[in-house]
Amino acid sequence: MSRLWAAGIVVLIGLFLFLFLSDAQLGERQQVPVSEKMVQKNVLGTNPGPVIFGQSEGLEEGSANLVTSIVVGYRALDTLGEIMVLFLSALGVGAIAHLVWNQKLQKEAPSFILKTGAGIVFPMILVFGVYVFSHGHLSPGGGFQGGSILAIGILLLYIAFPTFELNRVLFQRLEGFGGVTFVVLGVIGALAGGAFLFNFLPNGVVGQLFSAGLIPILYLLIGLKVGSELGGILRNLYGGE
Amino acid sequence: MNVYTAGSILIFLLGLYGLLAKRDLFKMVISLSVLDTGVNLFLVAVGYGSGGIAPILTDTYPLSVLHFVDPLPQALVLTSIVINLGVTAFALVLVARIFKKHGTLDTAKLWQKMGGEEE
Amino acid sequence: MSGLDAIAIVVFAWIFLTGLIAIEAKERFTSVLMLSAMGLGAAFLFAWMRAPDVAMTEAVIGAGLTSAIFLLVLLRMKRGGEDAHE
Amino acid sequence: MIALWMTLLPWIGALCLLLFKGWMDRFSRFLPGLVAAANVLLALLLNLQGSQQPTLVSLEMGNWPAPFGIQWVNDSLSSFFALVISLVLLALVLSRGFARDKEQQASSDVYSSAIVLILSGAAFGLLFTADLFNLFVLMEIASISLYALVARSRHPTAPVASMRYLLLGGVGSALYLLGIGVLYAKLGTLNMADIALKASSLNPAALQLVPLLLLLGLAVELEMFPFNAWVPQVYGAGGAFVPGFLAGVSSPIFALLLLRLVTVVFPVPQLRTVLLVAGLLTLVIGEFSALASRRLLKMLAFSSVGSMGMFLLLVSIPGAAMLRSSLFWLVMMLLAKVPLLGVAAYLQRQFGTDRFLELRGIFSQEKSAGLVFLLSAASITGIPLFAGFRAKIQALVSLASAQYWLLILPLLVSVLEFVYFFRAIRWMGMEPPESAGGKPVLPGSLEGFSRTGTLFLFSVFALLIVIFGLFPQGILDSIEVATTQLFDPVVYARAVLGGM
Repeated sequence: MSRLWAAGIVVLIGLFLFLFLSDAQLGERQQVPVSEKMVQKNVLGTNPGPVIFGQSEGLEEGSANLVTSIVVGYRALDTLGEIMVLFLSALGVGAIAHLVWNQKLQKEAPSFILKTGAGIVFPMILVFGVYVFSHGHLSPGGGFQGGSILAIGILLLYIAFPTFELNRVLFQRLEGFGGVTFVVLGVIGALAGGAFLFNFLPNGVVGQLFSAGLIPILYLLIGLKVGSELGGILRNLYGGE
Repeated sequence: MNVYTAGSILIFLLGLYGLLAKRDLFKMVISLSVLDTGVNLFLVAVGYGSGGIAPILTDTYPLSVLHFVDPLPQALVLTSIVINLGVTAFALVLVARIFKKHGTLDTAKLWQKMGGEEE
Repeated sequence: MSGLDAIAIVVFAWIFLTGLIAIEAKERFTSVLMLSAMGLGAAFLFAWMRAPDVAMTEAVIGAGLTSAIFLLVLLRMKRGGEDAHE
Repeated sequence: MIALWMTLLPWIGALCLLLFKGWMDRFSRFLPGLVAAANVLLALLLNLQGSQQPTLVSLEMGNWPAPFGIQWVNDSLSSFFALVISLVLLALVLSRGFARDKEQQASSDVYSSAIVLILSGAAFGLLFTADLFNLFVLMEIASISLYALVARSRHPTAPVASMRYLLLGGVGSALYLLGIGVLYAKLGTLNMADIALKASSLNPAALQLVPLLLLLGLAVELEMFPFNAWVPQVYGAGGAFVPGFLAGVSSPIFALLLLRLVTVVFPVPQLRTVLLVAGLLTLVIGEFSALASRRLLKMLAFSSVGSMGMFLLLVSIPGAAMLRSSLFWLVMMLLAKVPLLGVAAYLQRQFGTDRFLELRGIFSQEKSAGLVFLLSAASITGIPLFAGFRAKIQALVSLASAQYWLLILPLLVSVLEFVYFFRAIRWMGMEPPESAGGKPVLPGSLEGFSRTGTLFLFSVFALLIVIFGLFPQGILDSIEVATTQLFDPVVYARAVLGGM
């Protein structure tokens, strides 16, 4: 389709969308959003007062980062589906990549600066990645971000050290371990608290490192799984059996 | 319809334009990425509409009664970005396989070659 | 149209421009670079809209990993002989 | 909790395949079959549990009540279809197991078995979920596994077909997300029952835009007109498992989601007119392209598009009678499609082609495949005393009772259907085979146990068609219960929101 035709159709769709969206007055809400109760951590109605950082204890949901409380607390099943999507993508890439490439991506030997620089930077990336997914319930970040940071660290190793070879089976085992433990914890929640992915550990004080019960553990597992998955994808792209 | 929702719809339309106008598969995967960024911006813009502070309890903003931005769309977008990564990574390996097998990424030639195969 | 929104408009223009170049660029390498620049703009805008979690995800995944995967596949395809530009 | 296990069991199986890689590799070929059998048992258990206490069971994830957490609801509709779909999946997984060629190394088998497991888990999740965003995530899981399975098949056009499907699916899910954005901006909730209660407070513009965007999101999997450009190539290149899955599992599940969307969540007149137009277009284009196609799998692909078009037509008219006939239509089409596509994939596997010219007189060599094809084609075209006949008559009658002019096109189309199915049978059955000695079987095709196994599976379906043709009472009753429950959304809303 020529550029003119495509632009014409897109302008038409755009007009249609803008017309309807401006009529729909996205600004003013018709109803109080569901997240209002989630912010006050009062979904079960057990916490009438406001949540105070560093003081309120034993709430229904303990993480200070409200987005994490939704991603791994209130809507944890989405995250399980989310992990399955990345798992599928790693499987799909793994299944096809060996049909496309069979030897490693040769390139000139890395320069001296790259090698020493990578040696210095990689531990920092590792520490930062582990920090991000272990503090998922306190500061912005979490399993997905931390795992991706680790995967970028692995890519740096691939670029800087030609002889570097990821242990493929170990990383796939890590992936499987992260996923199975996540589901097993969910099932334990079902047995202990009556519903899948129920947070059966005590929630502690909002804002401390060891608070929010199951959520930091779930985010650790997600970080592990996402890191090994994306590492696997990068390994497949880099090639080499 | 504030600046943020209007802008994100524009980027969504740009991605749609790329998918319709381009014949090269590689460019279509890039347009798909642009399209998804537009949708993610729209989702967060919907939650942000009312102004407010980042939805994280910290010692500087300790009280939950403060005026927080709506965290739920952000949780949805977090999932959506990672799904788009999964789809893009798979699409790119598929593009590489098509390129190795057929030597070209031009959809006109590919559909026609598939058409030939069909009849 | 407060002053704050003006900054958002500039960043939206940046994202739109880099997106357009990414789609229309002749050389595939430039379009991947532009895509990564667009990811950066989107990450800034997420942070601007008070969504730090999403900004971090977009920066690491949108700008970082997606461009890395694009470049790796591009290098792989380059090694595989000349391809027909449309 | 049983409904959840139908999704968790396959997912845990896939994860364990990775966790115990190396030790479990030899076992990976049988795991999908085992899990599919376990799912059939779970579905039976679900139906038993459903028959004792008929109220809807709402499963709250993490003990969070209705509009806040994610809810899965199994009413009689979803438990009935869970049983039907688990049986279809069992047949498809077993036929995939038979079609596996010997020289495929074990490692690539682990990948495709894991993908099939995750896909079947997501399929059951889509039946039960009552949350729009959870529906989006499960839809993405199902789509990506289908892209991967199509891309892995050995057919020469497979990668390009998978790429086309991926691009269309990507646009569809982006539109769906836009719909969720607008919906959440206005109503602040994602739970279907909660939306049903609050939908009336939407202003007219949003009330038209949101269902349209959500419908466009589902349109790709529903094989609806503008979004079904991928169908012929993906069916043609799909291999043993994918075409059967698309026609027998994926489109019925998304058809049910559309039913829930139209009857429970957004009973909006404008949505129905869009469905009417899209249904007519899909029906006509599907059937006419089927008439024109020279290949068996392509013809069956377009006939599946045509039957989905008919379903969209039935759903576009409100009323309990329409609901009952659309459900019955769905079940009958599903039962007839799976053996048809099974036989077509089997023939393509054995003789390396599905062009009619090269398959002339093949049924003289493959008698049982021919019989299965004949029975299922008879059911689809609506020949009396076969299962499809009653469904077609009921559909046409309810269409005519709604608006008489609606009858003209479907009637014409069913005549067309009759023409192209029996033209195919004439070509493949009655004509003399190409060469006297019959068509040479390709090396590496099925023989012995796996050949008889595949044919046995699809003859079971053909037998079911005959049985349900004579005694359809069993299916009619369960559809009756499902319709009454689905028809008034208040029951659904009260069960999910717990009498809020």
